[in-house]
Amino acid sequence: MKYGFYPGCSLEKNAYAYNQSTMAVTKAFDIEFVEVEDWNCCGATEYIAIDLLPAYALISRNLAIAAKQQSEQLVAACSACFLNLKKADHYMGESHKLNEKINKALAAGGFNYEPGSVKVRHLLDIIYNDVGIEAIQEKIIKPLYQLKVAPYYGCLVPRPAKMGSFDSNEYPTSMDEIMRALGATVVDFPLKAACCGGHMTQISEDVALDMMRRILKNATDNRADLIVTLCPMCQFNLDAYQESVNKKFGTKYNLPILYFTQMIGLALGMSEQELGIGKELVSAKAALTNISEEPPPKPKRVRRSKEALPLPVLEEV
Amino acid sequence: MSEQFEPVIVGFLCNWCSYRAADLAGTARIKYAPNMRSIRVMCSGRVDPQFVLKALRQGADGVLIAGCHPGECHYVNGNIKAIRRFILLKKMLRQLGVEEQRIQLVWASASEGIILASKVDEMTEQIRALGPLNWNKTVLGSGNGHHDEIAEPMVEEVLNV
Amino acid sequence: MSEKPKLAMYWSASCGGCEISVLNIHEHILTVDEVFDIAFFPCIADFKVKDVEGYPDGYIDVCLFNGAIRNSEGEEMAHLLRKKSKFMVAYGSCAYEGCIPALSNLTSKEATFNTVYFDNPSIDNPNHILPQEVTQMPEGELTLPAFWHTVKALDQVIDVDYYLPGCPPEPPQIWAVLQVIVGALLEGKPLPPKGSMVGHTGVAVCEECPLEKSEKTITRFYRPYEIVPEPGICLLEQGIVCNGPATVGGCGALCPQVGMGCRGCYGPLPGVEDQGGKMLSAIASVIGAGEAGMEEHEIEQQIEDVVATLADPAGTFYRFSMAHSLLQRAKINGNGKGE
Amino acid sequence: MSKEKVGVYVCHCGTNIAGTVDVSDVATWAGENNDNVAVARDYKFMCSSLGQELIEEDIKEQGLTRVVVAACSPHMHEKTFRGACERAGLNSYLFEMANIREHDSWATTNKEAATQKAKALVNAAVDRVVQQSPLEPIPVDINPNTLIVGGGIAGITAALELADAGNHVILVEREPSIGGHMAQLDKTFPTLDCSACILTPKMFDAGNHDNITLLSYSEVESVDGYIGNFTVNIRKKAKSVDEELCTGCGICEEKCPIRVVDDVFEAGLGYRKVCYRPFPQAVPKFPVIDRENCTYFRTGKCRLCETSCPTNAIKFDQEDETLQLTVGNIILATGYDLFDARRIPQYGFGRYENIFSSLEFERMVNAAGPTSGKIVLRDGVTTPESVAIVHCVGSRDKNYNEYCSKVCCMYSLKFAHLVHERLPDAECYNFYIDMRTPGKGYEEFYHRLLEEGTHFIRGRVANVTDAALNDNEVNKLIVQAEDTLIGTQRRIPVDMVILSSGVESRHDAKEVTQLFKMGCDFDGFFIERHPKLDPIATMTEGIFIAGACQGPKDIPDSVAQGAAAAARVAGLIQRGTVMMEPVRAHIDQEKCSGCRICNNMCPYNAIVFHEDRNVSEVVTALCQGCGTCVAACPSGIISGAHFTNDQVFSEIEGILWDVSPEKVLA
Repeated sequence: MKYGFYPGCSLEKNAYAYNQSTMAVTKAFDIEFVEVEDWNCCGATEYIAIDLLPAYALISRNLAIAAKQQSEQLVAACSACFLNLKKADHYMGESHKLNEKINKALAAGGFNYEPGSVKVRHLLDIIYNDVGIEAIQEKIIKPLYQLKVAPYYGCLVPRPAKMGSFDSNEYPTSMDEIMRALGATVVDFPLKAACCGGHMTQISEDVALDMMRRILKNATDNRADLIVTLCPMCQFNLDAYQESVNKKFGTKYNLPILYFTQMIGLALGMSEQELGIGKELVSAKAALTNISEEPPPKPKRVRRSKEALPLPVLEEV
Repeated sequence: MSEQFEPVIVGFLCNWCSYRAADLAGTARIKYAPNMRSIRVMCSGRVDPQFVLKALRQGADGVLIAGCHPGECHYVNGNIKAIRRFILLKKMLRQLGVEEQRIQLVWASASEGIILASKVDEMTEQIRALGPLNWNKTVLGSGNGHHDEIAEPMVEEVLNV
Repeated sequence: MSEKPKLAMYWSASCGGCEISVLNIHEHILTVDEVFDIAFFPCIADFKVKDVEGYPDGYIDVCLFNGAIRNSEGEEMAHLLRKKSKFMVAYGSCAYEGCIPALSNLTSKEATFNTVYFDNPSIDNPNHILPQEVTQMPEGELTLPAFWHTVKALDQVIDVDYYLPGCPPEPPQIWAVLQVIVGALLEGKPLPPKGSMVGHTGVAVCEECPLEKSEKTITRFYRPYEIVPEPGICLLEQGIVCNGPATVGGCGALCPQVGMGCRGCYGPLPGVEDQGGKMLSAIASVIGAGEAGMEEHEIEQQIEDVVATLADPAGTFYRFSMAHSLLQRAKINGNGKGE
Repeated sequence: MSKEKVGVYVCHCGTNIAGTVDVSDVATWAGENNDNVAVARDYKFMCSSLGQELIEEDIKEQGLTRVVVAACSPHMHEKTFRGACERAGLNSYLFEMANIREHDSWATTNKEAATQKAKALVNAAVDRVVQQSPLEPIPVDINPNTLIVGGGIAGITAALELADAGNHVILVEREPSIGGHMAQLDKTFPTLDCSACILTPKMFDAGNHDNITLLSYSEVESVDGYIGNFTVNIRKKAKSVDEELCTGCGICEEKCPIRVVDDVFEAGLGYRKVCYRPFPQAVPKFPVIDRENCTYFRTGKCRLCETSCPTNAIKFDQEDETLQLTVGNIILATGYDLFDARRIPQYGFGRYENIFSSLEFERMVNAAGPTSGKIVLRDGVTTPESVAIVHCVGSRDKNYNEYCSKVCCMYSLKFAHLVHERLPDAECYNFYIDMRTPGKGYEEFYHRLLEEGTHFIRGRVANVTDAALNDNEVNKLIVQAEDTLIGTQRRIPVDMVILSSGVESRHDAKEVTQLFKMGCDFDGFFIERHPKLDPIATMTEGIFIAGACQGPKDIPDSVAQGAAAAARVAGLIQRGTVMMEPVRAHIDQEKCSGCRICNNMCPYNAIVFHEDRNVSEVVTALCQGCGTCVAACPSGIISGAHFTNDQVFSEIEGILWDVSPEKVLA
C-alpha cells in the first residue's frame, strides 16, 4: 500500500516518538509513505483563527504538492494536520470563490490544486481500515495481555461530522478494537472524545488544566494503566502538563500517555527504543510491567442481589 | 417560441407512481419543460424495448422511462425487469450510435412530482445540447448515403493511414 | 415448351447459398426443370442483362430474388426484374431482411472499405487503392456500381409479392412454396395473399427444438467457444444466446440441436416489428440479477456485470434483421459508433 | 382497418386548461388533421353533467364509435367519462383520455408549446382509441372471511368491528398472546386511564368471539391469489400444550424451574418462566414452552410441567402445523419496533446500568411489572432522587431516523408525571428538541406537567456519562446538553436516565411486504394507496393496513385506522363482488412455442406451463395486468388487453405527429 505522507511539525520534534513508531509499524505492514516534498506548516489552529485565506492557502500548498506527486491519498498522523488538510480540501470543494482565491495564491508559487484530487486520511483510519484487525492479529508476537488501556481520540479526528468520518463522531471505537486485538484490556472511557485543552494552555492555563484533569481523572477512575492516543497535541498536553495538574489540584495522577502505534509496535515484538518509548515525560516503564504472558482471567459474574433487575446486554464489539 | 431547438421526448410513465408523479407536478403547478409527451403504461415493466426504438424511429429526440422506486413497484418487481431491459438496451443503442442521454430511466414515486419534473428539465437540456436526432432525416434520410457528408472525414482518415 | 412458365433467379448482395439451396431440393429440381423455363439464372445458366431487358414486361412468371441491395447494380436489377416479373419473391434472409450484409449498417461505408481494402491482416494494398465508381483508362472509361451507405432489404427498393425467409431457406420449405406457385400457375389454385411470408411454421423455433426447456434465469452469458453446452438442455438457460424464441420456425431447429444457439435467420414472427428488440427484451427479462429491496445502485451494478458478459448485442440480435429493424442502421456521428 | 368515427372533446376546465392551451385551436386541428375524427368540440367543463350529455348525444346522434376527452388526468375523471359512454351504449373501453391539464397546461406557462403538446396528446389518444377494442370488467366474488395479521390494539379493533358485523375473521399473532405493545403499558396519555383496564376486555372479546379464529404463536408463511380470493398458509408454532386439554390454570408455569430474561413483554426488565404466558391476562390463556431454553428439550430431563399438569395437557412431541386458509381480504396491523438505544453509544444504554429504555420504564411503572410499579434503580431497591428523560432518541436525527416518532413527547410527559406521582421529592428533567403535543387534550397535559414542576430543557442531549467534573457529579449520570433557550451548555447530574426511544418499522417489514406483494417506504413503513385520501388501503387490491405499521401512531389513531380498515373490508364483503379492470394478459395458445421465457416474469405466478401441450397460459383470475410478460414475450404473442403493442405503437406515432417521418416526408 502506497500513500502520500504529511509529517507536520510535531512529528519532527516533540512527537518524534510517534514518528519513529509510525514508521516502524507501517513498515511492518509494508505501507510505503511518499513524504510531501518541502511541506510547510499546516497552519495548526492559531493561523486559522487569525486569517482564513492565507491559512488555507498555506495548507493547500501541501495538498498541491501531494497532488503533483500523484499521491491520491495523503496520510497525516497528527490530528491537527489531518483536520486542517481535510478542511482546506473540503471548503475549497464547497466554495467556488475560495477555490479561485486560493488557486490564485497558489499560482503565485507555481502551484494549483483541484479540490478532491487528494483524499486526506488519518493514520488510524489507514491502520484500522486498510491494514485491518485481522492483519494486525496475524503479526502479533507479544500480546499486551492484562494491560489496561484507555484509548483517547481527542476531538479533532472524529469531528466535525459534516466532512464525514471513518468512526462515530461522538463515541469512536476503532482504536478500542485495535487495542483489544493486541490483547490489551480496554477500560470504559466516557471522555475518549473530549477535548484535551489543545492550545488553551497558551490562552488560559487554568481552563486547560481543568480540561486535562477531567480526562486524567476519568481514565484513572476507570483503572487504566495508561492512556493511548493518536494525536501529538493530546499526548503532549496530558503528558507534559500532568505534573502541573497534580500541583494545581493536589492530585497524584501518574498516567503514561503513549501512541497507539507504540502499542502496536510492542505487540509486534519491537523494542521500546525503536518505538521511542521512554521519550515520554511520565514514564511508561512501570505501567508496561503490567503486561503479562497470561490472558486475563474470565471476569466472573458479579453476584447481583435478587431484587436487582436484569441489565440490557451489550453485544461485544 | 424562441428559435432554439426544442427536443421532443416521449415519456413512458407507469400508471401507479410516475404518471401520478407527473399529475402531482401539475397539481402543485411545478413548471417544467413542455418537451416531454407522456404515454401511460401500467408498469415500467410493460415498456417493450420496441417502444423505445419505435419512438426514436418516429422522430423522438429522446425517450424517458419512469417507474416506481425498486422495492416499491405496484407489481412487486416489474421495475426490476424494466431496468434489466433498459441497461441492455442502452448497451445496444450505444452500438447504434444513439447518445446515452437520449434514453434515460428515472424512479419517481407518486409523491415525487418534483423529481420527475426536474428530470424532464435536465434531460431536455442535455438533449438540446446534443441537437436533433430526427432518425429518418439525419440517419436514413440521406437515402443510400453515397454522399454522406458526415462520414466523409473518415475517408481522409482512411487514406492517410 | 414455350408454354412453360418462366422462372428467374437473381443474385444480389448474398453469399450464393440461396442458389445452392434451390439446387439442394434434390430430385424435385427435375420437376422444377419440367415445369419451368429458366429465363434468367446467372448462377447456373448463361444469360445477360440485355436478355432480360429484351423481355416484354411481366414475361417472367416467378422471380426468386436473393441477396440484399448493397449497391446501384443491385437496385437497378431489382427494378428491372420487378418490371419483367409477375411474381417477385424475396428469396432468403438477405432479400427479405438484409441478413449478414446488412450488419454493415452498424458502421459506415467508409469504415467498411477501410476494413476490406486497408486495415485487415490479409490485405496488402501499399498504394491505398480504393475502388472508384469511374476510372479513366487508356482503353476508355471503366465504371463500377456505386456502393450504398446503407444496405436495404428488397422490399425497401421495390414492391415484393412473397417472402421466403431463411439463410438459406430449407429444402422442404422451398419445395412447399414452389408447389404452391406451380399449383397456381398450372391448375389455377389460389395463391396466398400478396405480401405474405411463406415457407415457415408461424411459431417460434423453440417449438421445433427438442431441447428440454424450463424457467430461465441467466447469471452470465457465454460465447460459443467459452462453454461446452450440457446436452439436451435449452441453450439459453445455459447462458448461450439463442435467438430461437424470437425467430419464426421452419428450419427444423437445426442449430440448437448441434449445440449452436439459433442465429435467427428466419427472422421475427409475423406481427413482430423488430426481432432484435424483442429478443433483447426477452433475454434481459430473465437476467438473474437485481432484486426488489436492494439499493438502487447495487441493482444497476449487478445487472451491468451480467450484461457485460454479452458481447455485441446489436450484432447478436440483429444478425439477420438489421435492414428491417426499426432503426435500420447506426447513426455514424453518434457516440457509440463502431463498438 | 375500417375508418372509425371518433368524437374528440377538449375541456377548458374553466381557465385551468384554456388559460394556457388554445383549446378551440386544438379541437379544430384535431377535426381537420385526423381522418378518424368525426366530431371535435371544445367545452367549458366536460365533467359537468352538460358536458357529459354532449358526449352522450353525439354518440347517439352521430353514431360515434370511439370517444376521446382531452381534459385532466384519467386518475381524476376516467370513470366519469366511461360512465357517459356506457350510458350512451358505447363500451367504456372504447374511450380514451388525453391529460392536457396536469401534464400540460399546469406544467408550463408557454402557451405555444402547451398547445402544441396538447395537439400531440390528443392526436395520440385518437390514434390509440382507434386501436382499442371493447372489453368487459371482470367480476370477482369476495370471500367473506378476512385475515388480520397482528393482534395489537389496531388488529384487535379491526377484528372486533368485522366480527360484530357478522363476518368471520382469522386473527394471527406472532407472540403467545394478543395485546401488542399496549398490553405492556401502565397508564395511557393524556387521560392516564389504565391501559390494561381498557384493553383486557377487548382482548377477551377477541379471544372468545364466535366469529374470530384466534391463531396465537403463529405466523403467515405464504400468500397467493388476489382480492376476494387469497390463499394463505399459516404456521402454528408448537406450543407444546394441548389447547383442548389445557385449562390455563398456570400450575405448569409455577412449577417450571427455569426463568429467563423476558425481552419481549417485560422489555428485558423482568424475567419469565420457560413454560410461560407473557402476562396473567394473556389471551389465549394457554401457556407455551420456549423450547430453546427448556431443560427438557435441551437435556431430556425435568418434565416438571408435564408431571404437574392436572389435565396432562403438556405435549412435548407437539409439532408445528401449517394451516391453509382462504380469505377475501387482508388487514395488516403488524405494529412497530422500539428503536434500540444501544445504537447511540454516547447515550450509554447498556454501559451504565441506571439508564433505562422507555419500554423498560413502562414495565417498571406498571403495577403488574417486575417492580410492581416501584420506580427504582437497576439494583431494584434504591429510589432515584433525580430522573432525566431524553426525548427524540433515534428520532429526528439524520444518523438514525429523520422522522418524528410522534408518541415520544407525550409518553415522556407521562413518565415525568408518573415520576412526580410516585416520587414526589424527586427532580425530573425533560430534554426535548421541540415539544410536540398535537392531539386532543395533549397540550393541556403538557401544561399540567409544567405545573407539576418538571424541568424542561430545550436541547438535544450530546451524551450521558459518569465522568464527574465536580463533587456533586460524583456517582451520578451526567446528562450533557446545550440549553438552546438560555444558550449555555448544561450538565445535569441525575440518578436515573430514561431514553425515550422512537418508533421504527418492524425489523422484518421488508419481508412482510414481499410476502404480501405490497410496498414499504425507505423507513420500512407500509405504503398507503394515497397519503391523504386513502391511508388505509394499499396499492394491492384487498390488502389494507392499520396502526403503526403504516407510520408512528398513538393508540387513538391506531384504533381509528383499525376500525376504518374494518369498515372498508365490510363494504367489500357486503358488495359480494368487485369489478376488476379487464386489463389482463393473454397467450395465443396456437402460437406459443413453449420457450418459457415468460414463466418467471409474473409476480403473481399467474403463468402456468402445460407440459403436455408444451405451451404457457395466463390464469386470467391471477393476472393483475402489469404487462411485464407481454413485453418479455420474444414471439410477441402475449397480448395485454387495453395496452396492446398496436395500441401503444399507434399512440407513439400519434404523439409524434409533428416530427414523425410520414408527415415529415409528406
